[in-house]
Amino acid sequence: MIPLNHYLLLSAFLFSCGVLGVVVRRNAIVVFMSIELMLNAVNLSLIAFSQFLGDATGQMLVFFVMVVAAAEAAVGLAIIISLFRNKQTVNIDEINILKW
Amino acid sequence: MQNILTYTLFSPLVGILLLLFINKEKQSLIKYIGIATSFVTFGLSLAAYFGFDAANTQMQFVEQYPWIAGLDISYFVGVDGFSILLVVLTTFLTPIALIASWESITDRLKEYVAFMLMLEVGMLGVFLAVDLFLFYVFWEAMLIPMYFIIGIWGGKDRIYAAVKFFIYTMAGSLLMLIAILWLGYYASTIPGGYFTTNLQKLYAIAPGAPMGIQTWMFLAFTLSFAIKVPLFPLHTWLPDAHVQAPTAGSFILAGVLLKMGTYGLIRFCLPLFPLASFQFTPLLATLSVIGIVYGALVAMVQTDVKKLVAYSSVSHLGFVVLGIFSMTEEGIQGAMIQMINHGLSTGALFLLVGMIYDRRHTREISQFGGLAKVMPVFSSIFMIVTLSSIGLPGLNGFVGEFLILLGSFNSVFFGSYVYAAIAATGVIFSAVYMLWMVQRVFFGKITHDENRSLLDLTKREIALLIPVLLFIVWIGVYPSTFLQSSAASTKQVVTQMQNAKSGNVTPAIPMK
Amino acid sequence: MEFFSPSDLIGSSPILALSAFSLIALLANALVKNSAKTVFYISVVGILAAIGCAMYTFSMNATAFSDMLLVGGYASFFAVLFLVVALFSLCIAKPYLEREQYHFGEYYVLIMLSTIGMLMLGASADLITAFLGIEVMSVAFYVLAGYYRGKLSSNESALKYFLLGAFSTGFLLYGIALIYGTTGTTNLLRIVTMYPQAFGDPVHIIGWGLILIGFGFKVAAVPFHMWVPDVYEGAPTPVTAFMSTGGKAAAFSAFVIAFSVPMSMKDERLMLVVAVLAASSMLLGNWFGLSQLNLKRMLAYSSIAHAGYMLVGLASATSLGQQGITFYLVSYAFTNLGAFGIIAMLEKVNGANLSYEDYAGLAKRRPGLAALMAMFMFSLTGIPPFAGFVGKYYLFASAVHSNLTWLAIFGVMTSLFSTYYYLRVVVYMYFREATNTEEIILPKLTFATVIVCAVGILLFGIFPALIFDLMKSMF
Amino acid sequence: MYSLAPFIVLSPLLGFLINGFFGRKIKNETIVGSIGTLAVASSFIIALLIFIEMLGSPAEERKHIVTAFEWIAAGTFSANVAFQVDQLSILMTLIVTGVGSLIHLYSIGYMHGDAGFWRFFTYLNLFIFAMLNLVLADNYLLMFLGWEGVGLCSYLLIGFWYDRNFEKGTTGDAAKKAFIVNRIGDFGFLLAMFLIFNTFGSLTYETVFAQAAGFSVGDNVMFWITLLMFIGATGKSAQIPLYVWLPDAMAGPTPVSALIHAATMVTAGIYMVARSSILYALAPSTMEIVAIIGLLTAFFAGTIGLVQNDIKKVLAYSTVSQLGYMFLGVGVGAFSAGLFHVMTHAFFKALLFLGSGAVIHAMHDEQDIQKMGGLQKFMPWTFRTFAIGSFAIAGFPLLSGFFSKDEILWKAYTDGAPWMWLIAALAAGITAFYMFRLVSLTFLGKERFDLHHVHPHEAPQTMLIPLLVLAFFSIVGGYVGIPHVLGGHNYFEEFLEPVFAGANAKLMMPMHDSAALELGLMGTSVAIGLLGIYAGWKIFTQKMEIAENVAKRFSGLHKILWNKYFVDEAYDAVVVNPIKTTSEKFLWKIFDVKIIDNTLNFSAKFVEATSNIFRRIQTGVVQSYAIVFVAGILFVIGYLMVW
Amino acid sequence: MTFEQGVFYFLASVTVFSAVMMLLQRNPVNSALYLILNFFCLGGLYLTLNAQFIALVHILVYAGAIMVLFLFVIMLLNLGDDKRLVEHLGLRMYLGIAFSSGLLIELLYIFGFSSPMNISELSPASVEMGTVEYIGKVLFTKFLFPFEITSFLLLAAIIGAVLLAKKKLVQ
Repeated sequence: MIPLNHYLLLSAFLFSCGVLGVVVRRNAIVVFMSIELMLNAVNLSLIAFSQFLGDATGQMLVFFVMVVAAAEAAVGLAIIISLFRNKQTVNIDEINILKW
Repeated sequence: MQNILTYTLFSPLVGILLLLFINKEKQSLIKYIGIATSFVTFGLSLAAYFGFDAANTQMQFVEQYPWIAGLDISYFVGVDGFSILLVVLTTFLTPIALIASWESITDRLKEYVAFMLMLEVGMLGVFLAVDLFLFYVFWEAMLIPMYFIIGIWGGKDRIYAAVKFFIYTMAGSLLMLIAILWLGYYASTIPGGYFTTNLQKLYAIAPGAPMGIQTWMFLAFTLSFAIKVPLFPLHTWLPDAHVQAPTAGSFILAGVLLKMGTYGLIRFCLPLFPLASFQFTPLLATLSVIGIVYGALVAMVQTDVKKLVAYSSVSHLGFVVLGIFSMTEEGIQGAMIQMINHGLSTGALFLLVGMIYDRRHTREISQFGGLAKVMPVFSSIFMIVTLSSIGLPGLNGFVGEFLILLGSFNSVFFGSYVYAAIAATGVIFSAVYMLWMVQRVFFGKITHDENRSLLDLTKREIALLIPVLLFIVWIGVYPSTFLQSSAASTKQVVTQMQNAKSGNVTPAIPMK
Repeated sequence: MEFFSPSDLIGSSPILALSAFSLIALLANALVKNSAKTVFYISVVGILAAIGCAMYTFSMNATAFSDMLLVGGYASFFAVLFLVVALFSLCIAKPYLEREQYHFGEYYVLIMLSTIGMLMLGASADLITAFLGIEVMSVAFYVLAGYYRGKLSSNESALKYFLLGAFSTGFLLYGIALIYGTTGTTNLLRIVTMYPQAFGDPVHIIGWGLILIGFGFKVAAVPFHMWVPDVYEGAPTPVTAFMSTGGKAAAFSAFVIAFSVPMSMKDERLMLVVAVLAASSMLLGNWFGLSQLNLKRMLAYSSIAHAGYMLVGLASATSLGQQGITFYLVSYAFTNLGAFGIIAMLEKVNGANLSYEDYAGLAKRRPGLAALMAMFMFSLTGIPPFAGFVGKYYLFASAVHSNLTWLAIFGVMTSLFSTYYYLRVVVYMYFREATNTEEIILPKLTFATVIVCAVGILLFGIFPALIFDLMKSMF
Repeated sequence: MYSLAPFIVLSPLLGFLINGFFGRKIKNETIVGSIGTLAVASSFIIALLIFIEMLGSPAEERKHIVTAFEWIAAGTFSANVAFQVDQLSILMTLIVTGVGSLIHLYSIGYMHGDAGFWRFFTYLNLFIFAMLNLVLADNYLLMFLGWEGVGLCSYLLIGFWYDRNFEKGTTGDAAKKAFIVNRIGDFGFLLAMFLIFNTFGSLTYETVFAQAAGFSVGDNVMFWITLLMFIGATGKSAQIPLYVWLPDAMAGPTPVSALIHAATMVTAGIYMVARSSILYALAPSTMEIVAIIGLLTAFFAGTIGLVQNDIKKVLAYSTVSQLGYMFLGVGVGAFSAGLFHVMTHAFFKALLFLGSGAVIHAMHDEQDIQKMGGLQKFMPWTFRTFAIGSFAIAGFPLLSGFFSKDEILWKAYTDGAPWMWLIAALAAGITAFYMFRLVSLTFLGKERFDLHHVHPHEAPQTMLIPLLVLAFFSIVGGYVGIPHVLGGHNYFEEFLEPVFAGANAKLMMPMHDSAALELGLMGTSVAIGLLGIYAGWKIFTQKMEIAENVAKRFSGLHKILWNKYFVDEAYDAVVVNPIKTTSEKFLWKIFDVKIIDNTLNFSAKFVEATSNIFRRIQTGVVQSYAIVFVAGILFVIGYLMVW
Repeated sequence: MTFEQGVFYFLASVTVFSAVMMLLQRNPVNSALYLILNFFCLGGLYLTLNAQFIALVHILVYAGAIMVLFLFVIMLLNLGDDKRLVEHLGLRMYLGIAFSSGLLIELLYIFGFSSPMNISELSPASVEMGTVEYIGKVLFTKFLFPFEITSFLLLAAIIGAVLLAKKKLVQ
């Protein structure tokens, strides 16, 4: 048997990887991918919880998270495209006209 | 008579509403409406005054309507011996202020009149409220019109002065807000208690609070009031505000606004937190004594007449605070009468300075000299008001100062003659700075040619000053008219304080 | 097996009504020529219909769709608030967009969709509903922030909002997962019963902490506030107006419901964290607001500070605090909508006319407008008789009640900073001479909306019982 | 008749109001002057009637209190506007209104043609009103009203010619100085009142004195009360250290100097001490201080008078000196002697001042006696009356000054100490010397002015009549107090005896029955006086060079005297300037502006500046936002974890 | 080590590896490919938890749709080997690494010492719960409302995507 903790630890690790990616990567798309990784890490936890508890709510939530991820992907990529059109870059360091 | 206070309080709003429908070009109509409104308010307040039973220490003409039921906040107004005179003073000075601005304010007149009337509502509300929340609402709301009056119609550095005035006052009152909340909360911690801001309920509860709580709440309230008074060393907003404000603004500021601080001390600090009051009496007495001397000394070396008068306010108000914290009947009665006096005398001084400023567009003492020759009436009136301000017996200032000094000399709470003795030197200094100024402005030869053609006071200006002079003499010769209004209330507070001193604190009583 | 019952439909009728109208609007947008105006009117009607539904359900006290939604009381109250805010923001937006030549029907549809998300937030009895509500609202907001496609600042604003928003969603979701894992449910009504059992579990409390972070981001609490100034500045002004009022109110409404669970248990651990967030929000918001030169950005910092005030109410964990937050949200919504409405009216193409200097002498050029703006500034400062004061009073009262006096003192002291920058607007409008003498043309619709807002803050300031009486059945 | 007492006070007030409100409209000087004069004269008449009635009643029925209304009442404190008519107050009233009427009459002539004619009479009437309040009050508070009131009028009248220069400054400077120095004294009076109220619970004479009888001699409280009161007295009556205002007060019109600065106001201090005699009797230490201060003042002011050249200044210093005598008298417990001198001094000093006024008038406002001389020819009546006054003040036997001064000298010897007598007698000699220096330089010898430009003339009738009346009283005024040793009866002392009975009971004077000693001392002092007269006359009419030689030889001393011991300068350097400088340079410009205001402004600026710096952590790069975000998470989770 | 454990640890290590590699790749295309690998492994892990339906949907949606979209956009914007995207090891990087590891340590600490609700085994119900039938039933009863609302989420996303990415807007 694989204990619940192992899933949770794995999920925590993936989540942290995602956070690290968001914080250090300069490419907006990769940042976005890191966020997807975070969401998936949570999904793993949710499903683990759900199956260990024997309650379907967790799986339902995962289902909705996927929808959200899809929606965000569409919107996020659209935003990146529209930005790219005006600025010809997706480097986050250069996207800083709004500050202070 | 049932709702007389509400009518008094909100009657200026009617004027404001009327003004909304007037074209801003119709200047004289706007003036008449403003003045008429303020006279109506004055009349209504007089009705309250004459219906007031001075022997009764209870709040009179009370009206109470629930406002925010959840926190036991109500629209609760009433007058007692401490407030009735200040209410009448407010309504008395407002029309004068409006008339005084007859010619000097032409720009944005409609807004000006509206702000003055708004200010009147705020001031009256402060004196009439018997609910801490209501009090605070008016206390803060009144800042807005004054802020605009200084900021729009003020002098060169008006913005600095207006912002300083606003933020200074805010700083103090925000802490008071916390104290009000604490007090309400404290009421909810006693058996059967609940959150309340009803002053009458709190009078029964707060004195029973433990020392630690009283101390903090007292400090918060007192800080707020001390800024308003203004007590040394929190006074630096005052000279700026006074100098920059337009004449009527300074007039009202000195006449009424500063009284709100001292009124607050009597109304809230003493009866709510007697134990803390005892503890801090030496501190406050010291500060007020320093204020008396300090204000006078700094006034002495001013070169701007208005600034001089402003610093003299610091000195005079120091007397009032000293009187209040002497916690003797003489002292508090003196403080009450001194509040009125200061309102009349200093107010009149500001009016007079304004009149000369209108003619000469300067207030520098060095720009004048020998005015007695060209403006005899002005000079005579100025002289009388000056004498009132320096406390010449027979005029109003003396009655207040004397009673205050007498009270503080005999105060068991001070435990020392030193306070009164040093404060009494203020009597000397006030003569020094006022007479020196009078001498340089009115006596001597005319040194500036611009001054040769100055016109003496107009009939309107004289008419404006006559009522003030009348009261200056009246209070000086027969102060009983005014002393008796506050006598019973004073006695009650003093007795209460003495009981508290002897450890006879009213226990917190459960609320109904 | 029953999918749903009629009472579920009635209970969720505001959401349903708005959904239906948003679909109609979408269709109209596709089918009708010169559709934007039509879509506007359809949206208005839809919002009004939804308001009607919300009022109708106000007296109910139930849940709908297997305890997913709250019905009546709290939910209806907030529904009306969100809808009113949406309506006002539409009224502000229409003339603005017409002037900017960016008038598309999609705008209104997106506003309606985000409002659907808000309605869900205000009615969420389940963390899933709250999560989805946030997402619906946010996705629409991401798009709206980037609505000026051709403008770099708008793009940037959208990207920042989107990236950080999605980032925070991750944490919120993680929190929900942990709560779920330790209680076996996501339904708030059931979590309450499980709470004592899960109390000692560090995973559980961390779950709440992560939810706190997720909501903290949405309400713009320090240190999760960094997006706010940039996004508010970059987004089109009517969108900013809507985000800062509706968005914040919606996030708070769900925040309050969610946190009523640990707070009803007086969980001091969370109370303290919230208090620290509140304190830092008040400090930073007011402190940094001091040196802003752009009015929109200044209001963004002010928005952070106000989030701090409202968190004070949350930290107090009393019903007084909840009432305070609710009232504050109402007053803040009216005040900010009014202020942004004025900014929107005076703004010029390419984000010009947004600095203090541009407001110099406004009182002479447009006395009415200046007076309204001054009212909003005083209300934000918290000066009676405007509504902002009563809200603050309640919030700080709740803090004092919960032994958080230090927080209340901290709050009032930092609000002193804010006095300075709110007053600066007044100073420029009233005490300075105009540098610009161009004639100002005011769109009637926006102006009327601003007046209604002003009347609102005055009315609620003088008669707060109007709101508080409604709350009796809510808390 | 006693019930008419309020009218004594009211009448001048009425005059004040009429002239004050309508004086300017009434162009006619005669009417204005008459109103003013009549207002005071009618007071005099009422007072006289009361006095006559009083003489006709037994001693114990001579005190009456007439209450008008309650003035100030708060708590346990209460003070009425009430008038106490008794021997002491009626005496003072008579002097005030009597001399006052004469001076009013004189002023009609003297002020003729002045633009401020009506104003002058208004002020004079107000002065009389205040002075009457002072002397007739039945409590200290009302006395204080009069006390400050006379100070005010003094201020107004000294500064009457507000646009003229006076010495180094203006008349305004002199006026202000007078008021402020008076206020310093008033400060003492105020504190004394507080202490009295604190001790006795009242400020009413009757209550206070009745209770005071129960105190024992040497009581500490009494010392302080009386000392503080005496500070008040030094201010009003121009004693060391507060005498500095009186010489400057000569900036006012001469009748003012006569009325206020010679006859009435300056005696208020004596009156107060006499009124409070019982309190003083309980405080022997204060009495001693009073006597010594009086003595010193008498001597030093006299020495300054030696070298002055301004006719009014000489008289002024002589006034200070004479007031010193009076304090010496009351200080040694001879209250009635002090008051006796008050009365006689009022006559001859008023006479002298009015006479000098006539001279100044005649010389077209020239006051320097070095530029006069030989006026005897031009204004014989003035000269005669002036000479009478001078003889009287010099203590020439059988003139009024002789009796009163000798009474004081004798009491100083017996109740004080022999050395006191010696100094006082010496001072009397100095007085005689400088008075006759004055007479000689003014009226005798050669004219030292340009006869072509100045045409001295005799004063008009309205001015002469008062001179004559006063001259008459200067001669006979002393006969009411002829001492027993000269076979007299001293009616004066007897009349006042009941007032001082309480004090005398406490004082318990040793009895001296040595008539020989009294006569011997009297003879000595008369001799000193006569020597002074002779020297003054001889040197300054015939041997001018002696004076010059002495001045040259003792040039240092002369300089000190000429500059009045540099007291004014010392006050300026030690008190006035430091206060002014501290106030301006430190309190205002540094403490107020720099410390308080700058602290506040700096905090505001600091917050704004730091805001401006730290807001830059908002770098605009979204990842830095995320980092802050994560830092927040670390805090939240970390905190919740370690709880 | 049982088979189950073997599978789990294998998948877990590949997941960890692919996640780390995704972070380390300079080229976004490579990152995307590692992420797809990661998602496949996650799908496998779901299977070990008896969540067959979710595992399938996961792969379909994420690997099949979302990541393709990502790749598509990367290609569209031609971001392949952009030199400008060279990562710098600045302060931000250090802070980022420090904070993220801090977060990781905190999370590991919590999960390492806590076992939520004291569950040690998969619930027996888990087998049935993984089926389409079960999920469908729950989704259309208890979770009907959120399910329906997701349509609005998608609608908003579609409108947004069109609004933002369309070449030209017609008024």
